[in-house]
Amino acid sequence: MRWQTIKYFFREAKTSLRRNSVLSIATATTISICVFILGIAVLLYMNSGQVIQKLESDVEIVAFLEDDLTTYQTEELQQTLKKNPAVLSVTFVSKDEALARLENKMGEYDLLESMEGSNPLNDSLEIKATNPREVGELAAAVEKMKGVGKVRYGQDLVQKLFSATHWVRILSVVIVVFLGMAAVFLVATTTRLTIFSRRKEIYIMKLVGATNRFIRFPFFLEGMALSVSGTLFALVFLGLGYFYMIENVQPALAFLPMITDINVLIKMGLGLTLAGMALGVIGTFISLNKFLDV
Amino acid sequence: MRWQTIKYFFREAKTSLRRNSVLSIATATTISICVFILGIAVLLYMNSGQVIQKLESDVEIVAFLEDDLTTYQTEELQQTLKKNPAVLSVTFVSKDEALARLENKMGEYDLLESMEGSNPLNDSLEIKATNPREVGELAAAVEKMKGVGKVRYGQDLVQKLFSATHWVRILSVVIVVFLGMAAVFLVATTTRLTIFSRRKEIYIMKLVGATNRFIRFPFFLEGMALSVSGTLFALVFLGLGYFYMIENVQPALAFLPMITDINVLIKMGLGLTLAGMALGVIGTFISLNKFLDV
Amino acid sequence: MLVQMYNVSKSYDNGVRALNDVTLKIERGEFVFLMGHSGAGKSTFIKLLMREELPTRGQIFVASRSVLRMKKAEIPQLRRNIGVIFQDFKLLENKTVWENVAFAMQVVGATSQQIKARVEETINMVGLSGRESSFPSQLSGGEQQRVGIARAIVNRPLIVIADEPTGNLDADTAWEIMELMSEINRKGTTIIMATHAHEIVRRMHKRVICLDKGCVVSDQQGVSIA
Amino acid sequence: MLVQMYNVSKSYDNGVRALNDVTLKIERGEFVFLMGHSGAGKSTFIKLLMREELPTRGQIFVASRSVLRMKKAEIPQLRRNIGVIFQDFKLLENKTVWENVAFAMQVVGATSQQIKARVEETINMVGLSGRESSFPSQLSGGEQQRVGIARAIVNRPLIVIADEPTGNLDADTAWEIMELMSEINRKGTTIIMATHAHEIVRRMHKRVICLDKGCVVSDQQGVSIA
Ligand SMILES: Nc1ncnc2c1ncn2[C@@H]1O[C@H](COP(=O)(O)OP(=O)(O)OP(=O)(O)O)[C@@H](O)[C@H]1O
Ligand SMILES: Nc1ncnc2c1ncn2[C@@H]1O[C@H](COP(=O)(O)OP(=O)(O)OP(=O)(O)O)[C@@H](O)[C@H]1O
Ligand SMILES: [Mg+2]
Ligand SMILES: [Mg+2]
Repeated sequence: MRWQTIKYFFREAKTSLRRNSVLSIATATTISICVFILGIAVLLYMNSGQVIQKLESDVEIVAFLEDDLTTYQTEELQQTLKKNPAVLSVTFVSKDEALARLENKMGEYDLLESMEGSNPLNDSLEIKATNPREVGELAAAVEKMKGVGKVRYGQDLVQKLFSATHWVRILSVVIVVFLGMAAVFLVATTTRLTIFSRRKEIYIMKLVGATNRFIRFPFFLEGMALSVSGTLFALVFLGLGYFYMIENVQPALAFLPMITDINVLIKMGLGLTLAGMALGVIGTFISLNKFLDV
Repeated sequence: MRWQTIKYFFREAKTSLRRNSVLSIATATTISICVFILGIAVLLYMNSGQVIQKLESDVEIVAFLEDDLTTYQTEELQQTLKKNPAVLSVTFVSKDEALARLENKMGEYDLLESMEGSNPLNDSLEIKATNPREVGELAAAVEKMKGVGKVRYGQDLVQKLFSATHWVRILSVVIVVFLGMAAVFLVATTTRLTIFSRRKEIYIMKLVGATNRFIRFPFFLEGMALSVSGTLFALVFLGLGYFYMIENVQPALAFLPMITDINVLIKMGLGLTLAGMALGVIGTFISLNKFLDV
Repeated sequence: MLVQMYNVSKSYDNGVRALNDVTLKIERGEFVFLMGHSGAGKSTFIKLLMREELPTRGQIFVASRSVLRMKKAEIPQLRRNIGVIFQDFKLLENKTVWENVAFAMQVVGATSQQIKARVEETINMVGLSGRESSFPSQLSGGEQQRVGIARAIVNRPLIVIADEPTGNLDADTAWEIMELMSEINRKGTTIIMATHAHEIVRRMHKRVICLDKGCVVSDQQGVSIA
Repeated sequence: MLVQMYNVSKSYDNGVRALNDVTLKIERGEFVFLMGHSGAGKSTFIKLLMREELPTRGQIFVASRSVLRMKKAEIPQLRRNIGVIFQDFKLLENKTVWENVAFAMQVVGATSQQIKARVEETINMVGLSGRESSFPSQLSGGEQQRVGIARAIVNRPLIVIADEPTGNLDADTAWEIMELMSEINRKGTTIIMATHAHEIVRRMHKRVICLDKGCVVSDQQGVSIA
């Protein structure tokens, strides 16, 4: 293509954007809103994923140790566990510590005394699984180890938690997918309408001898410009809203970790930008082809 | 208005819907998608509200009773509490029961034995507040009552829970409002585009002597028909999806109650239908007025 | 006095002065030709009469009502009294020939029977019977023009304003249309017709108003202009 | 031989038979008038030549290339060789006069200097200098028609096809345009012109093809038709 022609395409796209302002604004608005909705969906999806992961990773196995274990044996047991790739971490809780916790919980500060000095509790190990979903198997394995007595991991609660997180995960994927499809449809509808209302223009251009490429290129540039500006507009609002939340909400909810890693967020922004641009440009192209066959 | 004219309006709207099929499909699609998105938002909002409420209502105060309370005094205490409007329910937990629970939790089945037959625990009352957010005040009040020893209500956890639910509530309202606004903008954009591409038609009608009302009425009927069909389409999908979830997901998540009250759901559907119709018709009208001034 | 114009000037937004201090009167029942070079202001004159445009200066009365001071709600009534044949036809693209003509009658609230009878008759008069269900895009230039003519006269309005109504018609068809106009005129309708067809103007022997650069340069009865 | 048509018929979707077994040849450099009643098939003839429509039957060759068997990618090239003045002008509403005329040159990839010089010259030739930055909606009917004329001739195409190019022009301007056409024709461009203007046809003394209901009813050199 000649430099001359390329210059013409850019000039053409620029004036067309201005003169078809109703159409331009409509397209940019729609893309903007769609990217915004998608952005909210993706943010919700990723943050709920993070929260779920946090909740799941809090699940732990308590292995009560047998009464007669030596310090050396206890240490050895811990080392063995730590070497197991299914184990994320092991923490030793002495029976005194356990009693203190119990006292606090029971609202009694003289439990030991009332038991006449003998602590009936056992030492225990708190074990986190590398993959919280396999906590059941890990618990069974731990129970079989020498020196380990009873093993508890709140089976009921953990099962509830996992079936909840399982469905929340599925639901959030479904919603993101649905909103993604909605965005595609909405942008397709708008671009179809804008091209539709310019169909006579396209027809005349064809009659005057313009090639498809000659007609398409300025439309492509227009679609590009509108997508980029619409997307950036949405991202600015999304970003402001999200950082507001990180500033003001996150401190109150420190235990529910929001995604604050700037790299992840930038990647997400880039993804949305690409999605927005693809939406606008592909929508324009598909709609355009319908009217080029003259 | 004469019967003749009204008949004409309906016929006119019908043929116009058919002949402007590109525009009709675009409007119906957009309204449909917007109502769908709104529907998802409202369902999420309402269900998360219900889940939050359930979580909050699980919060309870444990009031440990003093050792020397007679059965009669205990009974009296319970009655007093039950009369308090701030109290939703009161459950008595004997110290034997408490020990059994503890044994289970500790993975020890001979705790009582190891304590040489004397149960060091106390009887307790589990109290639920009518308004879980006032659990703190209620706990303080209960603590002051005669016969009550220590009072526990998991202050830390409850505070975390409440700050989480507080923000989730705000966030869900914000999202519903945002999506509502997005829907308004999207439908407005589409109706503006459809009317825009029919502006010459409107102009000619005005030049031939048509009154604004005469032009508006068929547009109004068209907007109505498209809104209703778009909305119903969305509601059918929304309904199918939601009932699928009630059937298949709810059983696995019985502890997270979904809204299944058919009356609530019908009301929601009606609300969405009205919203969809309002969107379409108002959008059409506003866009129309712009081009009627000839 | 059906049409009165006093010192009417019209400048468009871009500064083009389309009409310049035009004063004239047209009686009820007259047949007036409007002539002038391309861009002389003929179409602008017509647009002012039907309030498609407002004059920059001057006063216009149609049927003794001021077109300028008219309330918005009265405009449709004005336009129903005027049947206009537009230079660019201005047909409704999404309506068939029949519907285009019928629309003008629906607007004034005619009954179905009236509409049926009169639309058929009028389509016949302009020689388009058989093409009732065609859309404008399926018609030849001359056929579209005749649809415009049918729409303008179907209501038997007080005034018929025709902007170049024979520009796309062959000589024979043009003459048929002129005869139609004459007949309508004989029945009492005032006719104002912008045209370039010297031949027609010469043979009709009616009043001719000549515009040049927005000014009335001659206004004579039954002349044959150069 | 520039244009060859062999037994060309065209029926539209709705069954209207616009052209019926037309066979004719037009030499390079000819000036041909196309006449006939409204709806005779003149515009259809033109649409077939530029492949806006495809014939139902028959073969068409333009510059020895079959219009029917042409690949899609070759159509733009065909159209660039033909400058068409459309009956309904077909101007780009969103482009100014200058841009409308320039567009035809941008399409063929002319340089900015070429475009600048030629567009100005051509706009001058049709008498629209000073209106370069107006949009079509700001022009009178005749002015729009002249923009269409300028666009058709600006590329100096092999053939100029004019569909009723003087329908909206006054006699003087029409003659100026006819002189312009003659001059272009003298320089070698083939001209095919559909028209209703008997006066012009009579005085130009060129080949006249008469269509009636889609059939060629006469094809004579320099006749003055009734
Ligand atoms: N909307 C507009 N904006 C700006 N200028 C206009 C507009 N409409 C018409 N003009 C200009 O006003 C002048 C008169 O236009 P008008 O349409 O009245 O001419 P006309 O006599 O009808 O010409 P024709 O015979 O070519 O139709 C022309 O120079 C035209 O360019
Ligand atoms: N797209 C179409 N669909 C159906 N019929 C059509 C179409 N275009 C033209 N016709 C019909 O074909 C016939 C020839 O039309 P054409 O436009 O060729 O006539 P014309 O000679 O140009 O007439 P005019 O002088 O009125 O412009 C007419 O009867 C017309 O109604
Ligand atoms: Mg005019
Ligand atoms: Mg024609």
